[in-house]
Amino acid sequence: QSKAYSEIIRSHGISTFGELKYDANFPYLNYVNPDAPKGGEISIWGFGSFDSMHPYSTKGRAGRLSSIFFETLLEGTADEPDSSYGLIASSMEYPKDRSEVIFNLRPEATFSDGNPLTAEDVVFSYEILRDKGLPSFRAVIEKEVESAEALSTHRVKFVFKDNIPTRDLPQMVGGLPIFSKKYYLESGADFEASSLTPAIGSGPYVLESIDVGQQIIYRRNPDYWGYHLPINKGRHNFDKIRIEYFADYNSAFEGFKSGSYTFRNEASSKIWATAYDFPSVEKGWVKKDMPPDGTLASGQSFIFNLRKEQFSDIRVREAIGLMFNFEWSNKTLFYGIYERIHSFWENSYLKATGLPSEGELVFLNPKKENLPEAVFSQEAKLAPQSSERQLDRKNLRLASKLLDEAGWKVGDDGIRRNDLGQKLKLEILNDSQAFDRVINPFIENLQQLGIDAIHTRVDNAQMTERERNFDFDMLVGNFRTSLTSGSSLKQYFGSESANYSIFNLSGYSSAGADQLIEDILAATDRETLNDATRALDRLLRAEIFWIPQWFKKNHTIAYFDMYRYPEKLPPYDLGTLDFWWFDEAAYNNLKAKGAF
Amino acid sequence: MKSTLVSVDNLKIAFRKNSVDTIAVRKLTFSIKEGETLAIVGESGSGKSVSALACLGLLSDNAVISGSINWHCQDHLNYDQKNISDIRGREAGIIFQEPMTSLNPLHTIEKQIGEALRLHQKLDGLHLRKRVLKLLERVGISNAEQRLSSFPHELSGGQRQRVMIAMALANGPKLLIADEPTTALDVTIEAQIIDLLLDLQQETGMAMLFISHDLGLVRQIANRVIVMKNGQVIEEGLKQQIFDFPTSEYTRSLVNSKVNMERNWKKKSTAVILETKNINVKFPIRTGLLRRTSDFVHAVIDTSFKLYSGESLGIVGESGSGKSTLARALTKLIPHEGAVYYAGDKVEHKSSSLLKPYRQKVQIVFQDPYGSLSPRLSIREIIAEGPKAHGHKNNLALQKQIDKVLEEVGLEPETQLRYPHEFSGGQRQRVAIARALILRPEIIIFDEPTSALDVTIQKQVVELLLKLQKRHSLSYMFISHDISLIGMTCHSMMVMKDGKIVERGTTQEILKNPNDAYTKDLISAANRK
Amino acid sequence: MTSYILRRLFLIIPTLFGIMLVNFMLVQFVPGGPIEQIIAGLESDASVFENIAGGAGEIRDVSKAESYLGSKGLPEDFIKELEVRFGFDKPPLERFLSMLWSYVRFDFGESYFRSISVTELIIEKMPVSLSLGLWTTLLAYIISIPLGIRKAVKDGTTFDSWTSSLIIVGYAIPGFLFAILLLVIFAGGSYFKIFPLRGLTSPDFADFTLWQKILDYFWHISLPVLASTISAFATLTLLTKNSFLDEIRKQYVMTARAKGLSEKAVLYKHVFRNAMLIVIAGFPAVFVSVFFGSSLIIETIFSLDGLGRMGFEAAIARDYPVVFGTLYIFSLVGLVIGLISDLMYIWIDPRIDFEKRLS
Amino acid sequence: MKIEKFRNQNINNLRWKNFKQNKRAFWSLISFSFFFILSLFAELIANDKPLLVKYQGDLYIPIFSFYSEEIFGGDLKTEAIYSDKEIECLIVTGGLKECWDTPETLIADAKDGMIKNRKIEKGFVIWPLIPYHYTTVDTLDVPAPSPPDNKHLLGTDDTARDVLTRVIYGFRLSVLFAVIVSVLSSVIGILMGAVQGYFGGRIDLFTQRLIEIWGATPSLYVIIIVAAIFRMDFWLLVFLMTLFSWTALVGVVRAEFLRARNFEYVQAAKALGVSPMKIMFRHVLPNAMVATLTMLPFIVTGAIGSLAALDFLGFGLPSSAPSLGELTLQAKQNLQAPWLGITAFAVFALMLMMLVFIFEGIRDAFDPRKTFS
Ligand SMILES: Nc1ncnc2c1ncn2[C@@H]1O[C@H](COP(=O)(O)OP(=O)(O)OP(=O)(O)O)[C@@H](O)[C@H]1O
Ligand SMILES: Nc1ncnc2c1ncn2[C@@H]1O[C@H](COP(=O)(O)OP(=O)(O)OP(=O)(O)O)[C@@H](O)[C@H]1O
Ligand SMILES: [Mg+2]
Ligand SMILES: [Mg+2]
Repeated sequence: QSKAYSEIIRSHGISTFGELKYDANFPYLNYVNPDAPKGGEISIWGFGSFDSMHPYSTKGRAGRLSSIFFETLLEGTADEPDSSYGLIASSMEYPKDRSEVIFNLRPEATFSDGNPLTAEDVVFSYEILRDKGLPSFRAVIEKEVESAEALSTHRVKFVFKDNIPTRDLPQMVGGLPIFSKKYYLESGADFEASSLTPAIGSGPYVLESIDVGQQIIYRRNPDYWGYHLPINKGRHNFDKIRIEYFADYNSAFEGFKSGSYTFRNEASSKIWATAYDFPSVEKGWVKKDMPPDGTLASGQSFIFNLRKEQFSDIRVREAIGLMFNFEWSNKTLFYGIYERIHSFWENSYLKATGLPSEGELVFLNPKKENLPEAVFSQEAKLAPQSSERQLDRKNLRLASKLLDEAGWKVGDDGIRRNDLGQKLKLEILNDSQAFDRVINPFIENLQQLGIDAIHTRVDNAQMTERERNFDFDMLVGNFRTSLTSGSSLKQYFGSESANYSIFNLSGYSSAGADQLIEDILAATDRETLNDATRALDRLLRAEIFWIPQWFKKNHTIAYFDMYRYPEKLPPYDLGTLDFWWFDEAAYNNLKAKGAF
Repeated sequence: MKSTLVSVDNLKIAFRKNSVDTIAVRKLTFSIKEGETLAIVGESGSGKSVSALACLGLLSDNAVISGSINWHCQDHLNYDQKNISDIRGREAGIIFQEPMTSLNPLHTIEKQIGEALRLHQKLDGLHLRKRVLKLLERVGISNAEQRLSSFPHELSGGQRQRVMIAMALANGPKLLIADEPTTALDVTIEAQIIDLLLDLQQETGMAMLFISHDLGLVRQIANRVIVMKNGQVIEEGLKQQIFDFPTSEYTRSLVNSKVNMERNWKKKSTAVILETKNINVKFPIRTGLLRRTSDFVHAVIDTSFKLYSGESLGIVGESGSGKSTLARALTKLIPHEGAVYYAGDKVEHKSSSLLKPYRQKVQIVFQDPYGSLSPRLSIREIIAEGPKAHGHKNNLALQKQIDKVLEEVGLEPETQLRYPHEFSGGQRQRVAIARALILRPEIIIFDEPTSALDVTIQKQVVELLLKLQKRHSLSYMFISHDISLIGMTCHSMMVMKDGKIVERGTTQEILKNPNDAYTKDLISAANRK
Repeated sequence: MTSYILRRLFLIIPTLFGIMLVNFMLVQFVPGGPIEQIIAGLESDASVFENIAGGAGEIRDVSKAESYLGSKGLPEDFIKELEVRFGFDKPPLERFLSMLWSYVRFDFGESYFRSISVTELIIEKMPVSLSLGLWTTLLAYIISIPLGIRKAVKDGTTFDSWTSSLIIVGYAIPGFLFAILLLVIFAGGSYFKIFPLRGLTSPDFADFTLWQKILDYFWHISLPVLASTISAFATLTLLTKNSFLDEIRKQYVMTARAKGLSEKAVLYKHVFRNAMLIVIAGFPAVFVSVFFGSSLIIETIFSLDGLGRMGFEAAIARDYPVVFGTLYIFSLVGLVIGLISDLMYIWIDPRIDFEKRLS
Repeated sequence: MKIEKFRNQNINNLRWKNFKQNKRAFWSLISFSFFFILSLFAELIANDKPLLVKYQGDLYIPIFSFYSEEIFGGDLKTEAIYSDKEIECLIVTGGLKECWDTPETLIADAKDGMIKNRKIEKGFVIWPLIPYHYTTVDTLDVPAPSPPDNKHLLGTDDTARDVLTRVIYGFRLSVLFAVIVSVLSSVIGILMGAVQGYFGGRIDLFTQRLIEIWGATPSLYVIIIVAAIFRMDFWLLVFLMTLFSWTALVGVVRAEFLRARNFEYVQAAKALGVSPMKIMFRHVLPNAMVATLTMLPFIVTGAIGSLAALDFLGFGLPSSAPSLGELTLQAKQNLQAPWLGITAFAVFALMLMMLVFIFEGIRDAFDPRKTFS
């Protein structure tokens, strides 16, 4: 094949649009402490149990961090949205159109058994992931990668398929875990089977011990080949990472209280607000901390199924949305620790605000006839606000008006019906007990509004099945977006996917959105991308096919006061197991006081 | 000077139920010396058994006892548990009035007799077994070896009673309390048992508290006699005195009232109402953990006979000869071979509804009245059950019938709300009779119907039966060890031995010149009494 | 009798067939199958135990999904592939027959979700169930039966009243609350840290001496056993009491007393067997529960990996080989045990038989 | 006459007398019935709709009928939200428009039937004892679950609903459910066990096999299937639970019948020609009731427990339904709110205790040898 290489780019790293924060000679990452002492142990908890140490198979429940052994060619950073720098690869070469990429491997890279890591291993990893990997790997690799080839011992080339956007492909292949070919050939291990013996990897940690279902301990490998790399400076500081498994949240919390493990990322607002008053906290041994979290909110929301007749009218959707009282929920149910989500790109600079900016209008104007008027004339839609009262009268009035206008009239029994006499029905499908208390008040409000609303709890399998068949009115789901949006936008919002993608749960489709997505995919610089994304955000929000829920602006973590982290944390990662370090003196002090 | 074993002073026993006391015994005073036999006779329900039980502290919790009971001059009413159990079994053995319900249904004979020995004599293993065997032989149980592993329900009434006797005698007690010990025994075995008791008395100086309705027997063995009525002592004294010069009216009636009735029977008809052909009953003997059937007990062998309408048929025979079993087969309560014809029709037992008419026509009074009364039903419910089962609805009429039949058998209608266990042995027997009578069947099979009744009541009941027979031309089958009773009441009789009918004929003929050797023995033994 | 036993043994075959058939037909109608489970598992970390273990946050766990390439979509043929893997491409009848054929040979296949045979899986989970079952049962019987007998003897006294109240309270305490209470008070970080929080043994169990091992074992199981026993007393005690009440005043008891037996001997040697037909005849079944006893909640709270959690997970996750394998094994054992307990009846009470009765 | 007196007396009267003698059984029965009957009128005790409303001279009974807000001068056609201050103000003041702005002051002002010296048509609202329904989500000052205070005597649950209200409704629901399920399944179970044990032979052999097959059917799957087809409601759940719980008693009843059918008095009854059914239930059953009577209270509470377990897995009643099981679950999820657990436990313990004592009383009443001195 003759590919017109206009220019071959050689680089130590890569990002979607080419901008890199760190140059080739960076001494270490900005957010790490290069002098962080090594040593000590950090322990966290895992839920349930595990029965496998092989995370790349659909079989078995892999232990937490069991992918820790496997390094990748490239490594991302926590202070840039999408840059990757060479880890196993020292450098990479790619044409400007990114239709292929060559990685130059570091010759010193070795597996933990001492064998060198070569291009052969990279190709082997690619092949095994393609043939036997998790479906996700398989899908992507099969669809997007034409071939992989070892050019020499330390040089490997990936060629991508034609006619697909190549913007992020080099990073994608650079992100594949590298397995040892020798190990798999010699041990004959089945890649698709679950196994408690982890495969050989090249990373800084090796397995120390496992106690099935209860405990995993990873040990820092003193012979790790890559400590000297700038990208590794100040990282991988703990000698040991221990994971304690608990099958029950209460017992897990008790475990933390009694020091069975020492670092805890609190997921429950209730526990965060009410339970951190145990002796170790009072004595100051355990520190409660809320460092800011700069990652994108998850897009968690109640999602309308637009395929249902009764939700085709936006006024109905808006009225229903008015009935969910976030302010009350946050105060009464969540101890006030959440923030409302307004945007699909909440907690980021991609969130649209106010009236459309010049930059956005560039993308919006040409599609005027495909876009609702509100996108231009109104400020970016915000989630409705309620008063403290659970059922907000103002919103109730507003919603009533909207529904009346939409033709859903209240009958003599207080229930709304349309001209055909059909009741306005809404079933919220839910598979999590934790959401009962959120949904039930919502349902109450909906019923007060005259909607025949019910809440149905089902088990996971049934949930999945109904999701796949789009057999629901409304459920809780996530719109996952990213700072550098790619083709997944089509999965979520594209009209093509509306009738089969399980990600486009709402079944949203609009020509305008399709066009905006094309714009995003075609963007060649970040500014364009950002504007196009904001324009899309504005549009999607105006369509009201979701009732956005909430996110947490800060991490809620607690730990025994012997872990330290750099003053300024990077926005995109807390990095506890990555670049935090151990304060030996503090540990000894705690120990002397009897904290453990 | 022989020492006093037990003395009872001014004993009063009442049963408390829902805060109401029913007095069973008043002001009872007696004492028994070593080697002495004290007999208590009296009306059924007069408190004999209750007094005997009180001596050993065996009354139920709701009994209110006052007065004193002294063992070796120690007040035993205030005894603690340990001391009483020292007396029980070792010092004093007791034969309960109702042997059929008194054995533990889940333990083998060997275990039950052996237990007493094991407990008081610390015997074990082979010795124990030998002693048990010996005891069984002494009380006249044949095939003792084979019987060791039998359970109570596999024994006949008489056999059970003998096991009871063996148990009571096992430790050679100083005092034997015998409450109607021979009611289920045929005359020959009864004689054997009495001999045994007398022997023991001779050998060991055993004293006896002997409760019986059989005055002949009392006369034979008692030293002193107490006569009770209505919970009170009517008369007390040496045997001769009581029998020869009774002072009270009641004693006199007791001593003199031989059940002596004229046999002015209605002529028995020639219509056969019940006929059996080759009845055979086999019981499997099961052994081993898996209870495999290793052998059979052939309880009834090829039995054929006819019962005429209006006839009374007596069945006598050795204890364990299959009389009760035959009765059960006739009433279709156990599987059997051979056929039963009622009024010429074969009795089918495919289903309960098919059998129902037959059930109404043929009634049975069981040998063990206690066991045959539902413990959780009141007497009224028990008696009303039959009529109700056969479509009787009218409650008032039924109630009147119940009152009447109770009165007929000598029970006070007020007692009908009581449960079976609140009665005396004789009273229960009468309840069982009443239950059969109220149905007005064509045929009634009585299995030892009067064994627990005193002479006066016996007379009353028998007269009632005869009257009914006359009026309604009923047919009766009497299974009894009381040959004089059979002699008085039955047109004809059968003699059974080892499952077979060895002789059959009119009563007069057989009583006068018995043919079979066993019959001869039986009749001569009966005459001797 | 022998023929009865033979007949019963023979009937196990059609019964087992019936059980498998009914269940197989049933799962044809259960919404959501193993494939949905795999997909759900790929999408998020949510576990089937999430609801039971409680305390999950109000923010759905999407950590896995975020970093996950699969957010770009599942390949269509992946589901086909899974269907082939699980044998769903074949018609149900064929699947059923082949399942039966392998079960007849005691080949239960492998879990859908783990590379482990069903038999091994059961054996792996046995120690926990055995420990819980054994000690709980033992404790329950050792305490309940004498207590029940004593209560029968002292029927209506204050002793009877307060013990009744006590065991009823014990029964009424919701098991999981009690377990958590125990956990928080005796194993947690706020009060007394006397017992371990979870597991059957310490991580360094292998290095212990025998004594240490035994100690360690009991140290670990005391709380779970306590938590699961607390509710077991009530029924057994009251059953014993009431059964005894029925028997204790019967005539044969008087006979036994008349023999001079001590009150205790009367109760335990004579009344016991008569009164406890149901309890004793239940022993074989208890024996099964000792081995296969499982308590989902207790196992979850004390992070024990036993048959309870396995069974629940298999059922919810539609891990049919495990569901059917365990069903087959447990049913088989259950059927045999059923026969044994019937034989117990005869052994206890020789009057019992199973023949048809004339009506 | 004496006999007449006896005649009118019935053994069942005696049994009832006996039952009454057992003080704790008797009082248990009284209190249980009291609570249960009380809970049957839960709607009148705890409701978020007033018992009676007088508005502009007319009387309204909101607990029984639907009234839209417009009737009271509001602007919505949907049901009036009586707990809203604005609505209360409208009712009290006879529909003054100012209510939308300052309801509180107007209500206070209207006490004397005059507002700003202007006569109004004064109305009133009579609330039930507890002004919450079990679904009422309250607006609290503190996060839910909130501890007991004088507004919510037992606190609120994790959805800010009044616990006392939910206990009242939950008691009714759970007891009704449990009693219906237990009675149905005991009747079926006893019947099956009785027939098997009494007749033996082939009937026994085959029914036993059927029960074995049935018993091995995973109820969870059946429930999942049914739940996927129908919407779970009370009666469906009753049906499903009965379907799977009747086997519990069969074994013991069968065993007792196998034994008791050999008893002499059963034979005697047979000889009387009593029908098999009568024998089974008059003679055998009373003597084979130990296990049943002992187990019944536990079956009842067990049914409540199963309801909870189903709630646990999400196959039970909708989570807004007030079941005691749901309360226990919440207690586990909210260890920081002990009033939930304590309430649930107390209700359970009291209920079970009452049931056990009641059944003990029944047992005693039927025990001929039980005497009260
Ligand atoms: N548990 C009891 N409760 C109430 N009354 C009882 C009880 N046991 C016996 N009785 C009554 O006490 C009286 C005496 O009974 P007891 O058994 O001593 O009579 P008995 O003289 O042995 O008569 P029989 O010759 O019929 O055996 C009877 O009237 C009987 O009804
Ligand atoms: N269920 C049984 N199993 C085994 N053997 C039995 C069974 N029932 C009775 N027998 C035996 O059958 C024989 C006949 O018993 P049956 O009860 O008919 O005697 P009987 O003539 O009534 O004696 P008795 O005068 O002592 O009452 C006895 O030897 C007895 O041991
Ligand atoms: Mg007597
Ligand atoms: Mg007999």
